[in-house]
Amino acid sequence: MSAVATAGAVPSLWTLGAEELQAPKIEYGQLSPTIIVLGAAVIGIVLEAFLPRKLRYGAQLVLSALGLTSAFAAVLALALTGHGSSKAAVAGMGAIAVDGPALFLQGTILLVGLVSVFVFAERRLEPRAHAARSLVDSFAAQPASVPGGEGEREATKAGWTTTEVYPLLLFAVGGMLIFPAANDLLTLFIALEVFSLPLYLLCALARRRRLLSQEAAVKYFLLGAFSSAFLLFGAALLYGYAGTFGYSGIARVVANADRATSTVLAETTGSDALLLIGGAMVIMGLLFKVGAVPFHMWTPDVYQGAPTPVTGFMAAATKVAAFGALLRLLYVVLPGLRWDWRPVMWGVAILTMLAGAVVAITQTDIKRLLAYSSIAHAGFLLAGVIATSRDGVSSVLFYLGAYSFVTLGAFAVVTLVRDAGGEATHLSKWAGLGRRSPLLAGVFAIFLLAFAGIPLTSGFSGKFAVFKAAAEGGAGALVVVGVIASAIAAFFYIRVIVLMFFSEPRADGPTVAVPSVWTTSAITIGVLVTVVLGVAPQYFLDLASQAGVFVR
Amino acid sequence: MSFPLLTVTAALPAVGAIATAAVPAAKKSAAKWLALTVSTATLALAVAVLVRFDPGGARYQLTESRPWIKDFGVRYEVGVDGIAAVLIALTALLVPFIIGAAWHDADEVEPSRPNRRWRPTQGFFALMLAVEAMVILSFAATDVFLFYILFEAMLIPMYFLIGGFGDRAHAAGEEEGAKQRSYAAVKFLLYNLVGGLIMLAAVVGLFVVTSDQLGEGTFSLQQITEARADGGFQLDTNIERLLFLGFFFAFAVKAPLWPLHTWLPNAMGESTAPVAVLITAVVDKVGTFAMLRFCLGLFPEASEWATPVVIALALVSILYGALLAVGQRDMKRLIAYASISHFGFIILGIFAMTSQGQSGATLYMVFHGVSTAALMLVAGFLISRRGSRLIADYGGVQKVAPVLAGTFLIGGLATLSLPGLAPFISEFLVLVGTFSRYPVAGIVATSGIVLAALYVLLMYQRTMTGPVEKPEVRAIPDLRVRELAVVAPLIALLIFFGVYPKSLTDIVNPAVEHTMSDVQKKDPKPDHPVADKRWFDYKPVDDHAGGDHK
Amino acid sequence: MESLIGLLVGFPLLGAAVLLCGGKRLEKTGHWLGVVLAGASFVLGAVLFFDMLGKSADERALHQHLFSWVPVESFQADVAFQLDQLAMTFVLLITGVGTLIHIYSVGYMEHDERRRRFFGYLNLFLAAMLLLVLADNYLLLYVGWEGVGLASYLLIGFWQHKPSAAVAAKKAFLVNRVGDAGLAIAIFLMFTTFGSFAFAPVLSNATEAGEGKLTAIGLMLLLAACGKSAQVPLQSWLGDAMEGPTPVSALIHAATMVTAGVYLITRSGAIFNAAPDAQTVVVVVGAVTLLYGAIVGCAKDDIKKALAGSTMSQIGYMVLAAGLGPIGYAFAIMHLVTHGFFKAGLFLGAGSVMHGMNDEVDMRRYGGLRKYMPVTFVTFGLGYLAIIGFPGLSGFFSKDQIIEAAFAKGGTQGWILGAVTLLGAAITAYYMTRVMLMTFFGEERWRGQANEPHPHESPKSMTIPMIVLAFGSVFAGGLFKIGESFVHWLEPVTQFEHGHSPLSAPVVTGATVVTMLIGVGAAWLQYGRRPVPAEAPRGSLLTRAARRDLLQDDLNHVALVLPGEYLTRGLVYVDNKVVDGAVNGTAAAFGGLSGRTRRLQNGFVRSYAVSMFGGAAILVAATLLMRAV
Amino acid sequence: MSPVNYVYLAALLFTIGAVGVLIRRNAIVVFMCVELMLNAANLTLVAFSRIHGNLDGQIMAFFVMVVAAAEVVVGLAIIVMLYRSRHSASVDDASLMKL
Repeated sequence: MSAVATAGAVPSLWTLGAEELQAPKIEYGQLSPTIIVLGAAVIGIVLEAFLPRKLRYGAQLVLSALGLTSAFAAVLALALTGHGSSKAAVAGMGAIAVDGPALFLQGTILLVGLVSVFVFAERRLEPRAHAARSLVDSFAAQPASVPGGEGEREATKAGWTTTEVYPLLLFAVGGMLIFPAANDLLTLFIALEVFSLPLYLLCALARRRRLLSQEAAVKYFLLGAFSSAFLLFGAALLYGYAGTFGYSGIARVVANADRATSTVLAETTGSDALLLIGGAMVIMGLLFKVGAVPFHMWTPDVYQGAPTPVTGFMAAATKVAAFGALLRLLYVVLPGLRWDWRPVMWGVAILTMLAGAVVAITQTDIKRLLAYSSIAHAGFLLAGVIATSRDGVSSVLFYLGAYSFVTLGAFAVVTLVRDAGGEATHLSKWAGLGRRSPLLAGVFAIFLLAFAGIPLTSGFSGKFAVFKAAAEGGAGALVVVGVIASAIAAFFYIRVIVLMFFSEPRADGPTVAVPSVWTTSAITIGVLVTVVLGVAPQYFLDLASQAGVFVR
Repeated sequence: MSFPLLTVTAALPAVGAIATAAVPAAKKSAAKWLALTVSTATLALAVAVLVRFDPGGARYQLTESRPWIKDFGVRYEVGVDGIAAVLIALTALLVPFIIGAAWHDADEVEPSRPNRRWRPTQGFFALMLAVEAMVILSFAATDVFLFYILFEAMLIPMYFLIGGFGDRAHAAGEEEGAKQRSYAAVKFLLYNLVGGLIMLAAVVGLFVVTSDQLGEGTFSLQQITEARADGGFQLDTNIERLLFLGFFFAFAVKAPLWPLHTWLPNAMGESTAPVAVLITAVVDKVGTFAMLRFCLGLFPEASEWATPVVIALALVSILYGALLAVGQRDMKRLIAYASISHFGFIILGIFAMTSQGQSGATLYMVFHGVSTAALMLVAGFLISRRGSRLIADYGGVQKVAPVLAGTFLIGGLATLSLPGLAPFISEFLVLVGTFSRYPVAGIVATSGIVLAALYVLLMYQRTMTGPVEKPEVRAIPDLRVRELAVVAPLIALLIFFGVYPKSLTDIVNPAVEHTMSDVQKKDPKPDHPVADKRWFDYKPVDDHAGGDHK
Repeated sequence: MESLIGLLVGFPLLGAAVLLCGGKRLEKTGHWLGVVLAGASFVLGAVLFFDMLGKSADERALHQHLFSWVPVESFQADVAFQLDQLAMTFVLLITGVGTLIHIYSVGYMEHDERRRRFFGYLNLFLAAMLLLVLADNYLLLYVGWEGVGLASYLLIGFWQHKPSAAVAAKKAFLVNRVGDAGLAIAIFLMFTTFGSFAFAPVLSNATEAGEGKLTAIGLMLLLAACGKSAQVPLQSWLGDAMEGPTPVSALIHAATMVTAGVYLITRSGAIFNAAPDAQTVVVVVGAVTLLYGAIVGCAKDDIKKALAGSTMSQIGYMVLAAGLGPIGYAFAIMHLVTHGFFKAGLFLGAGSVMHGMNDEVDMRRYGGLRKYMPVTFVTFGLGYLAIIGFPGLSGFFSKDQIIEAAFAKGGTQGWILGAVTLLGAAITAYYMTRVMLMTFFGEERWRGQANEPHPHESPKSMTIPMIVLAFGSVFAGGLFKIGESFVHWLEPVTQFEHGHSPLSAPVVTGATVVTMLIGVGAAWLQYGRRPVPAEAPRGSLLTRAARRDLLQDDLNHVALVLPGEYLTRGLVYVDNKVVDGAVNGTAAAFGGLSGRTRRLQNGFVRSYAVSMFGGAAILVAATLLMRAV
Repeated sequence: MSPVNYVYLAALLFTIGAVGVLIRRNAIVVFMCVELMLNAANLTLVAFSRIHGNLDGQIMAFFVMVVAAAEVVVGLAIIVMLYRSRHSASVDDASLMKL
């Protein structure tokens, strides 16, 4: 046994005296958004168990909307009472930070969740199940049934729907709320799993093209689990280095503050390998969620296979949460290592921007196209992350807000273009859409232009903010690469616009379903946010810049 | 704050665009009349701008300034100097004629029965007004960012105008035509977007350097110019050059300058003639205008550094455009290449850095707009009659449609800068301005006037003269009243400004002086200046003063 | 009086505007409007002339400043007129001959449905030509300069349905444009040298500038003159220009416009005087052209083209004279005026012949026409005698003095020039006699043709102008010669020096007459004594070359047109394949890269995991490496 | 034996797990390899907990176990679903979406 063991003071769960236990102090007020959402999710499960099938849809819908709205109200209340700035603090025994970035991102995630609920709730698109009168949504009648099998047919006939999606969504949102606020590695890992697991399930729930949906779920799950193993192992190594999971603690050790006081630390920190390897692995876990090259390969497959409302939610909210966590990790835990991770992140950012844009050129499926586009955007966001300045943080926050609504809106539009086989996602089917349905095509064109970063759309404001921050942070070369990637990306956004407006409609082309108020309002919100953030972004830039400071 | 005349001038067509788009499907002609009325009212406002502009007054007038995006250092700042005022007037002037000429252009894509959703006529004219609004505002913008936004945003309506309402007269059939059209539209957009994105990098860079040196990032032209005058703003040479290149690239694409020009023939060839006019006479002017205003105004030293290359490229453009125009078989592409040649002259004039060159370049922008409009619109009328753009499909039109041929000839003569017509003034000023600083360049450019005569007259000869051999040509009717009403005023303007350009030079000259002082350049002095240049200071030549009278 | 100068230009301009924009209503009467306005201009010119005569030589020049035209900093161009003796000479010539030809055209164009437009163009020409000679600065002159080019273009191509006419018109304009470019560059040079390009300041200060500058300016002006006056090497357009209606050939391509080059050189005398090298080039150009034109004139069977060759040759005389400096300017202008009369007369005569011969132009299908068109014969004959320099007629006086001045140039140059001018006189006599004999004498070769013409005399409206011009051809020279009145009239503007010829004046005159007689005799031997074959014989090498304008067009074709075509085609290719190709290639390259990269996305989870694992490894390695570095 | 050796062992396990994910076809086995990786992390945590002499690592290990259990639930559900519709648990068969 080593010297440590013989010291006799090895604390363990068994030797710990009961009198030393202190009751944990939980700041319920500051954690209320998360608690509300998770609570609503639990209630949702309960409802699922006890309510008759007919009532579930309505009840879940009300519950989710209510839960998300009140959580958003809580976030607002916290922000207005200064918890985002002057009263920013770490709550929950050091587990969760309640500060500007956290509140900003939580607010964004909650809004995204709310709008996603709207899209989830759409029941006018699928043809009615003929036996039953009930309307159905885009989710499988009975996910457990074999595709094309007897069970599926019966379930469809009966008009069943999977109302579990709402609690799942709430759980995912709950996890996402914690993720960017997580202030130690343990919480980070738990939050990651809490929002990932429901997403894996949601991916598998498509009503149409179930094989693809299941495949997406499998891929997402396996790769997600794989990456979270990396994250976890990285976390373990960081713990080994610093002896603590807390962000501020690790940061202090990295900054050389505590080493002198502990012989143990002196030993583990003797070599920085633990720190560097651990840090890299944790970052890798986050980059996976972000969809950065070379950890991006799940993105197109999962985006394509997942039910489109889920894709929209995932694309928007996951990105927000993951970038929040990445920002906090890099700005709070590893600022001392800036000179180590910056060059690496440079490479990742450049690769991500270029690869996303280049590969998207030849895509033929609209959902895959948007997936690659999201990869390119991850690259732009990384450029802002690399700025390592307050401006960098706030520009990323702003960009996330802008981007997530464009994405939501775009995927919501995708749900509406349908033919006999469900959504018509193959690009060739979108030919001439502008003739058949100029309004929808126009709206989609606005989203595409926002993706492309054309001025007067939110995409431009965001891109400008990020590039500005990057340039000020001395990453001028990244800006140039970003600009080139934007130019490449413009090519395929325009290709879609050309297809919609200047190609002759095909005889067997899709029809544009007339959506209910739910999807309509989701798209409307998307357009409004896109235009408002494009034309008059100042208020939101202010918000983001006030929210640009992490609590340590 | 006084009446925001400039904002209103730009906003009127924007509002008009929305209103036009909202006209119900069944009321096609109401949409047309609305668009025409709005554009005419805009012209009235633009004239008001010209009238209220005092050439002897401050550099920028009718200014408005309010904060917009504080975080980006962006203000909504507009104001006009002589150059901008004249160009705004040009824009406002041309659009009503373009609309008049395009009266039936959208009819062909109208659905067979009115459709609530698909209303191409409304869309067509709304897009035109939208372009007008953005162009006017971009001329008025004195904030780089505001300008940039409009510079980019105007691509979108332009793009739909090119791709959605192309020229139906296509040799290779409807399907191939549609393909070509969308290729042209995409090419237009991509070229300009790439230019714009590179400029975006430079815009970002400008913000960084201003925030570095002035404490707060700003895009205000006036603020930057003043700061530089005080010595509070000095750019590192390399950075200034990089930024200059970023800006210049975008403008060179838009202008377009060789070798970034290839989008223009496609775009002009595939769009209808009025839209082609909108591209070359109005939208492209934003590029050359921006060179004058932003490249020279923001980066004087880099501009000087780049001058040799820019002048060389401009010369190449002049000759190359002209030679290619000679080689074209398609009328509209020919005019497009001619425009490339003319843009070469404009850029040459700007970078010659002499008063004559820059005044000439400014006038050139205006006059080229009017002359190309005249030529292109008549060509469009002709094409719409015969359904072909190929020069070889015509011959002897003069015989069957003499007025059409006559107006075409006048447009052509203006294009080749015949003295007495407006473009001569501008071309001569550009050449003399260039020559006085760069004699060789001046001489090379002068050879362009011979080539201009060649391509114009060759086209005229092949289309208008000779015996009428083809039955389709025999059936060509002469200009209609509407068409004559569009062309005649343009021709009148060409003649008026050919005779009395002073009405414009008086407005432009002070602005050019300011630009010259921005770049800290003075006109070269003559070698043996004569005391005064006016005849009335001289006695008639004395018969014994001849000198070598032995 | 000054304020009336503008009206000289204004009348015909008004006529052009009204006639061209007026539409069908003017179809019946429009041509008379054209005639009246041309006449008005002439009357006004005459009034101004007599007013001018009443003043002393120093006070004759008049100025009218209309408005400031293009003011940009030091570049100050005005619309202002200067009417001095030189300009006045031209005004009278232009409006006088112009009015006559307007009248002639009334008859000549009677059956043309576009007569109104024809008169509009003629008026436009008058306006531009008057602007050219009245301008007080080079830029305004340039406007007139190109304006006459435009009018010439429109009139040569007047019968647009004939492709040859359209091509000829375009060619004329293009070749002229080359000259115009020279004028433009001359103006640039003046501006950079003097800061001005108005006549008075530039010319009175010309000597201050260096000789090199002045030589450059002079050469550029010469280039301009070559273009407008069809001098070698820019002479090729004039022959083709005969595609235009004959009155046009008479007015523009014989009497007035083509002499503008001589005007330009004379007007810019102060510059040339100080640039002897430029003068030498001018003289050489003149000498070469006078021989060239004469030789070409000998070989042409087309009556108008023969006359066109003659025009070139005669203008060659003028240019040569102008190149001699103050000893020649006045004679150049004098020959210009007399040439205006007789050459216009000859062309009108030719037109009259064609009018009676179903528009036939081939002289080999004429013959013996003197019986059928006596008035034409007489007036044409007088013009003929004048041009060959028959003693006592106009041409004799003016040409003889040029030959004298050429000898007076002195030295070897003088001898060579004198010999050339004498030779030219002989050839002139030869080809003009040839024309005369082939047209009015000999067999009636037109008989028995498929479409036999019925030769007849032309109507009054055509013959009267011919008669008037014949008077001019006979008497103008003598009138000018009396007391050297013409030379004294021009002296204040052009200066005058007496040349000192190595040969005495009577010797030169005698030589001139002798050479002239030799030429006439040679022609008579060839065309008078023997019948003229109706088909052209093959002829000697020189003849064949001369028929093709001494291969000028072939040379242009090989040296300019062909390379130009190849260049154009090549550039079109380059633009499509290289410039555009580079861009499309870039796009395609990205597409290819995209296609290749996306293959990495092969659908297998395990490959994705490999990519992640590899990525993680690289991330870790890179981070460690960063620390190590 | 120094607790550091446990860290080395954990690293070895982690690598074995990762390589297993890369080379095995059966989804269940792939999933088990992921679990192996998680357990390697657990071992690391515990070892470092020992080295540092605090409880954080051990607590974390408990959390990881719980999370792993949850992951198993979700994962198996998905894999079973896959198996039922394809009658194969090979991850290579699930490659409809590519490029």
